[in-house]
Amino acid sequence: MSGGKNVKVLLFGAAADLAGKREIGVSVAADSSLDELWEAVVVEYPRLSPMRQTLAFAVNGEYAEKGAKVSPGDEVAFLPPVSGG
Amino acid sequence: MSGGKNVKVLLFGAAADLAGKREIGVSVAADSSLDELWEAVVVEYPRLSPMRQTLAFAVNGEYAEKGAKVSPGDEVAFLPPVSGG
Amino acid sequence: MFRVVEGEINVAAMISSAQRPDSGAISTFIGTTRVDESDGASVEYLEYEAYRPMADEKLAEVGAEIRGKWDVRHVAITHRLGKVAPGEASVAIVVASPRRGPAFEASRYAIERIKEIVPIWKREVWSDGYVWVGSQIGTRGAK
Amino acid sequence: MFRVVEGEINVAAMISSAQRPDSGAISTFIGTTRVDESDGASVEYLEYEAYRPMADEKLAEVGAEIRGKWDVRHVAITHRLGKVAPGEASVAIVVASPRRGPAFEASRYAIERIKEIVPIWKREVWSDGYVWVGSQIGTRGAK
Repeated sequence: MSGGKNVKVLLFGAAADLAGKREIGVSVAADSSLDELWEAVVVEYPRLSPMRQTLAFAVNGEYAEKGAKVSPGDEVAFLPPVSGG
Repeated sequence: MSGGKNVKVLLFGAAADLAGKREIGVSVAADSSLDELWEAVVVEYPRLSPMRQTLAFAVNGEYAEKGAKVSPGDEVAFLPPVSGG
Repeated sequence: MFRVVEGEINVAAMISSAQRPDSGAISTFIGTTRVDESDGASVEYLEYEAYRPMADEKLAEVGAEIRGKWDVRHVAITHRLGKVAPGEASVAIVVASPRRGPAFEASRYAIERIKEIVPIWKREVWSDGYVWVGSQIGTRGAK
Repeated sequence: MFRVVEGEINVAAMISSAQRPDSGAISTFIGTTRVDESDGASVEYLEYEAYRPMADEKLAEVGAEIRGKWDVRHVAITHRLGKVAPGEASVAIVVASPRRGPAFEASRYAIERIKEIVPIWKREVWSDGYVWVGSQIGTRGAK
């Protein structure tokens, strides 16, 4: 997988809208954090940048803090403020 | 109507149960109070007596205090504590 | 919209009537027959009676109180009379409001007020006798 | 009992499933599409999307929280995805409890928690553009 897109990032709601994509492949090194992943995505999709303060994140279907580790093979989701109901 | 049963008293729930009747005819003079009506009924239906503290009354379909006037032709109701719902 | 009925309550129809473009929230309360147990006996059904038409008028009065207190766009209350079997509905309250807070508060208020001012009485019929709820008068324990 | 669905929510069936002899109260909350108006425009419909299966899991988590806090005997939550027309239901919560207090409190809690933790997003589609609720990002005002 070296050099390949080894993490699947799912985008929802306003984040998908701003990025113009619902799914992005990202390459991360073995000991990356969510924050590093975020920075890598923002470089490619700068329109996401203003969402930084309001986005939540999930790793493999569970909420995760920005310092959380991300490993190759993980599924990461960028979650704007939820608005169900 | 003089001497006739000029007020219809309706009984509900436990009151009807204790009196063994759902409707009673009572004679009242022109300036009677609900309290006087109640006393007249209790003489005839003494099993109602213990309900005195908990009964509410209605005259012609509206709640009324015991001091309220009752006139010939009125419809009076003896209302145990309500328990709808 | 404020009714005392003899048969089953059509809650689905009540809810359909409450769905409106000016409202975002519908709060519904349904009272059902619960089977309590005590002294080796259990509740077999509830039986309701009402002083009509005063009961209908007092239900409408509850509705008017609600409209005076909250921004609600639809209020309907139906109370059933006669025997109500376990799990069946004796009362249904449906309130629609632009926002959920008033919808919840109004439906809660409605059931509390019904239990205070509407001339309806409930008899619990147990396997070993009956009790008039509220008056605690009946044939249970009279054995 | 905790579901994200694509089509109309069958609230009547949800209520039927909640009718139980051990409960005396059913509180139901239904969220519906409200037509707001501003700047000469109005809401035409709402459109929901979810992160699945996380949304299903979080709905079940809300149910588990409720069972931990109140004596409830039945909890069901259904959230609809896709377009939801004015007056139609986007979410339905049905809670049965022996007593009415817990039923009301639990259903209110459920809708608040859904709005906090369940990964579902709503887009208001107006006659003059759309807005992602919560993010306030969209095409309205971008004219």
